[in-house]
Amino acid sequence: MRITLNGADVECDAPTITLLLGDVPIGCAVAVNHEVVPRSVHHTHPVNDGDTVEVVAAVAGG
Amino acid sequence: MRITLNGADVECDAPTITLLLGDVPIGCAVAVNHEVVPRSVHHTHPVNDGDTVEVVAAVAGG
Amino acid sequence: MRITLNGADVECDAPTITLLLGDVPIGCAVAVNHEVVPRSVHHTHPVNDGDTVEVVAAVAGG
Amino acid sequence: MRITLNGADVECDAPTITLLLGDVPIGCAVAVNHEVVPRSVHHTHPVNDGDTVEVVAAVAGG
Amino acid sequence: MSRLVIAGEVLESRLFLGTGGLPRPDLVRPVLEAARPALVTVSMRRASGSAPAGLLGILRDIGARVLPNTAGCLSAGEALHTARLAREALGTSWVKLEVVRDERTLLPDAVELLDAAATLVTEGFTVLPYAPADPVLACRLVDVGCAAVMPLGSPIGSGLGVLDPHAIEAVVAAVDVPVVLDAGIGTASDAALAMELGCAAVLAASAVTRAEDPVGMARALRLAVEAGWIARRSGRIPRRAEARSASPLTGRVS
Amino acid sequence: MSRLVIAGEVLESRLFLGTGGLPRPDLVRPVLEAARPALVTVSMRRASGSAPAGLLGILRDIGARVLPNTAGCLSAGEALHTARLAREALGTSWVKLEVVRDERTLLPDAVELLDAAATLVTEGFTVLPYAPADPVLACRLVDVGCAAVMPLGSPIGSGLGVLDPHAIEAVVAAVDVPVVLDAGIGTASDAALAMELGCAAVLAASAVTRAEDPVGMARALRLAVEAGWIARRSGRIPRRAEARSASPLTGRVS
Amino acid sequence: MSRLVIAGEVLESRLFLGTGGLPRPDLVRPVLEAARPALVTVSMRRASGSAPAGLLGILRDIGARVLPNTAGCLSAGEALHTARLAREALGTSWVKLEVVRDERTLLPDAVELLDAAATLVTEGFTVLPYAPADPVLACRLVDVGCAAVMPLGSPIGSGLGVLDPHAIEAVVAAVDVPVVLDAGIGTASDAALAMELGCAAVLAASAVTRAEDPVGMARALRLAVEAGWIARRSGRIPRRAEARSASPLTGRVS
Amino acid sequence: MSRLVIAGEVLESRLFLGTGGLPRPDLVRPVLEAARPALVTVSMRRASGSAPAGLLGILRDIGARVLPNTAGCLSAGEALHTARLAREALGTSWVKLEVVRDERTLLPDAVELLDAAATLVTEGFTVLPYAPADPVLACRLVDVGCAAVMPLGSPIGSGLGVLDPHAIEAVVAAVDVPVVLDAGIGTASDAALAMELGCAAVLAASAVTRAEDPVGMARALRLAVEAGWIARRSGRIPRRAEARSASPLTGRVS
Repeated sequence: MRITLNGADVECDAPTITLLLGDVPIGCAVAVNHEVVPRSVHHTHPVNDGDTVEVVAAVAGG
Repeated sequence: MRITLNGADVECDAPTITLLLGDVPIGCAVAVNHEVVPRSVHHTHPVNDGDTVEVVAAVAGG
Repeated sequence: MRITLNGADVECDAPTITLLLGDVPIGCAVAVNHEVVPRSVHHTHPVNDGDTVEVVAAVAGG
Repeated sequence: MRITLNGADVECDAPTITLLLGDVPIGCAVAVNHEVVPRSVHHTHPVNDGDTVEVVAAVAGG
Repeated sequence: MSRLVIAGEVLESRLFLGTGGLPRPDLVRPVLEAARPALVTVSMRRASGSAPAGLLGILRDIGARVLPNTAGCLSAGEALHTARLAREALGTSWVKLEVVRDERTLLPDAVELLDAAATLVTEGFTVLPYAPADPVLACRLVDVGCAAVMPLGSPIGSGLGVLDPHAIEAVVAAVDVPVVLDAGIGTASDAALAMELGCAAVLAASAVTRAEDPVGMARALRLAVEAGWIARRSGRIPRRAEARSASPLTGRVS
Repeated sequence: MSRLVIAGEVLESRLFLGTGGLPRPDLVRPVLEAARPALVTVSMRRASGSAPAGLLGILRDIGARVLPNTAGCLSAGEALHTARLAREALGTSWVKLEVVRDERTLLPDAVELLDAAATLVTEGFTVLPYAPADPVLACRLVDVGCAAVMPLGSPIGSGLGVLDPHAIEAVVAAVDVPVVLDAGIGTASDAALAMELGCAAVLAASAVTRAEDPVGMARALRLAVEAGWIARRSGRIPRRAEARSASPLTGRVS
Repeated sequence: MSRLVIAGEVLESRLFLGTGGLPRPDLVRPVLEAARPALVTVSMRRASGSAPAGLLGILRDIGARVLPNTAGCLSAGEALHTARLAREALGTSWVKLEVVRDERTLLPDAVELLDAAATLVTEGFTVLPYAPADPVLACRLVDVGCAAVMPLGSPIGSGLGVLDPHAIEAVVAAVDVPVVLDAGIGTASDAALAMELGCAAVLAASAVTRAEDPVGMARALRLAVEAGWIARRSGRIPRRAEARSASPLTGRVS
Repeated sequence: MSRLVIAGEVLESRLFLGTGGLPRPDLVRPVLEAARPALVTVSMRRASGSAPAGLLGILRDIGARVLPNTAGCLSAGEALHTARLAREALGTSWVKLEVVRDERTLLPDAVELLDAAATLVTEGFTVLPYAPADPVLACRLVDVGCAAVMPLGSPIGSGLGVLDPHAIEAVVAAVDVPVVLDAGIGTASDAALAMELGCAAVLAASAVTRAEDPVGMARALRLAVEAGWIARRSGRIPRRAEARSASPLTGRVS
């Protein structure tokens, strides 16, 4: 299936967020289709064809 | 009947604005119950018991 | 004899500064007739009739 | 003879300022050896060997 | 001076004037004659039954337009009502829109202001809002159809002038409608500065009416507005930390 | 405007102008016509033998007086020599006395200035010294007979305006001769401010000659000087931290 | 210094710091050790897959809280999404709320800001909004539940300091939550001034990270914030136009 | 902080303090302990016969040097006499040289000052003159041998801070001795600013002694001087009219 990962078109077959991204470290968060997905359900939250997945991290800011 | 005219309780029996206020000069305007009443209908616009009538004039401002 | 001491007319008969003023403490200084008199010679420096003697001290300033 | 005219070494044989410079127009002035020479005596004031002659004019300033 | 155009109307002066606060009514005419304002602000107040004072007649005589304000309104609703009364009373759809948070600071309330402006525009008013010196809010006021933006230089009647010239320049840069410096003018140099920052006009009231000599100050502000306007268009020299002589450096007598 | 008097002479304008730095000579006349200055400064420079340019003729035409300066002089001696040459060349005993420490900062040297001023006064000159904005030095310059004092607002040609208004006010308060703001004017509001601080006149040069449109800026400064002068005499409102309405507080529609 | 409390939390310093813009990552730790900020801002950005840099670990070491911002958001919607991601990523419900009109001026958009703030408060966030220096808007932000207000002193990264001290004082007077000066700090005196105006804290980023010596400037700002805070509480002398001697006037030697 | 050296002597602080004007004598010690000044100014006044108050003892305890001033002197002659008395009384050849024109403005008299400074230097004094903020005069004071220059920021006791930062920077650039900001400090940010302009030290008196809490203000000024000094050495960011983000521009969530 194809998803959009951080703005890029990506081919993948991972059925869950954890399988797609591994363990997401502290300081990072994931949203699927513009909804934040809590870390506690990453291992069960499905990834579907056409999904928009964002992974963000805290970086030095102002 | 009793009306409120510019915030004051007033006893009157004028059935229209014109009869209540006379000819309202240029620079003045009248509102009844918080609706502006155009000058052109002052002679027909009724004044009813309990109405709130305001007469305002342009004054030097800032 | 009469001298002027810090602006005031004073009658005195002390022949030297030391006899006039005693030991002048640290932080103070004496001038006679607008000349500074070093502490080391206070005990010998004469006081003459008509002299103008000033005694000044350091005070809190700005 | 040699004179210094406005900072430049110049060979000349004019015996007076007028003969050296002609009629000096309004707005200009002449100094010889750092002394201003009034216009009225330009035709008689001698120019001597070694003199320093300055001619200045009023220009737009600030 | 090239002429100011607001909402398609040509205005013959870049000074707007409020006459509230004059110590004597007979000063109105000479003050207006000295200031020659394009617009003169008025407030709507409860009438004592008699005809309004001769202000409107004087305005007619000197060819100035009346600009009703909504001074004293604390909510969009009050401002709408006042604007509608003013339109009926004065036959003008122009309004200087003021909505303030409280009567002590007289500072504009951005939220109520924007709300009222949007409504008045849909009702056909030409809206000139008294606004914070906030470039983004200015854009929003223009977005809803305001014909000009009137940022404050400093609090009403304070005479503190233009406290943040950078902000006024930013408002001017942000919008493509005329920017009118409103509130805070204290004296002539304040007005000239406002124009140099890019304002299209200046509104003054207390600076004139409460000066010791209102007629003199009216004339001073008229000249200052013109001076600042011309200066802006004349391309001022850049500020430089170092000196630079205007007299020639060469040919000096040694 | 009531007229300025310096050393018993009535001057018809409160703007003095230097024309050094204009990009084209044909701008001199229109600039002077726009500025209408009472005094126009000139510098004395070595002549190339030809007659001086038409500046003096233009001054005669427009009725402005010439005011020679001693720009570029680094000592009292140089300034004395230059002043004497100027008097001979121009038939005026007035001189704008400049003695600077160095050619980079062009800042006045109080010691040499005072020395030169005293000597020139004894020689019958009417001395207008370009001076630090120092009230005490201003008093000393007046003590030795200067006819006016010309404190700098900011460095020559900097366009930084009046950097220390408090100091200019203090100079005005300290002396009983006219105070002329010299140096630093950048634009119209600077000139108006200087007058509001109590100056009797303003001298500008680079602000006009190096503006993009010198004629426009000349006119702007003339208006600004007049505006500031009138404003000063009109008794400006006091500055206050709190707002104060110019619109009536009573009779509001509720 | 007495301690700052925001939303019931005690903060051990009145300096907040952003570390974006540091030339080298190894400067983060010494800068934070020199500044000892109570809060350190971070931005949420797309991750390259690897773990976030050691910033969070350093914050833990030095005992500073992380304060995610919504920098770069152009609408309430974007800001809400970013705030929610930040809460999930960092386990904090505190957010420095930024909604700007455009990326050039980076000026806050009052309307979107107020909208986003209201929503975030209802979702349980502790909202610290970066806002115009507008006292009325500040009241509205507090009305919807913001825990502090963060007016800008001047544009982000400009180093222009506090352009309108009067406005900052007015914001402080208008609200009863802590006011944090955000944006525009250039150097130590700016930070001290902000505190003297009544701010409860100062946020700096570029002033430190883009200084020639970031560690030195971090220390300078820490000291300046403390100096300004103490000065505010010590009751400064009033400003007076006239001089007043600190040395005794009597007993002088004649 | 790297240490200040004047006339070859190392000073352990960049804050100088005058204690005149304190409401109670028992505040002297805690104020000095909070300020930790390198130099403490005293005035010479006619003694009532008793020993001078414990000020000198306190200075000894805290390791601060005494710096006698010539406050109140109206001529070079008076200042010379006062300086000589001070040297005899206190055993120090250092003197803060003040010669003022009048007791109302307390402004320095450049001519008398220069005269007195030259004489005192030849008599072996280390002269620190309180001077106008005039770079040329500063050079002349150094030329005659002054060990530092102490320009005023604003009138003595006015609390107006640094009215002309450009002038102070120019003094710093003009001389190669330490420049000490004297007079006018009102609060912490003023002191920080003075240091950022390049001053080597700041002298305060009324700012501390007449504050509501002199001990608090003493501490605030000490911190502010240190903050300003470090900031100056840390290379502040340039002022820019445009914004510049400290948060990354790339990788934003869309």
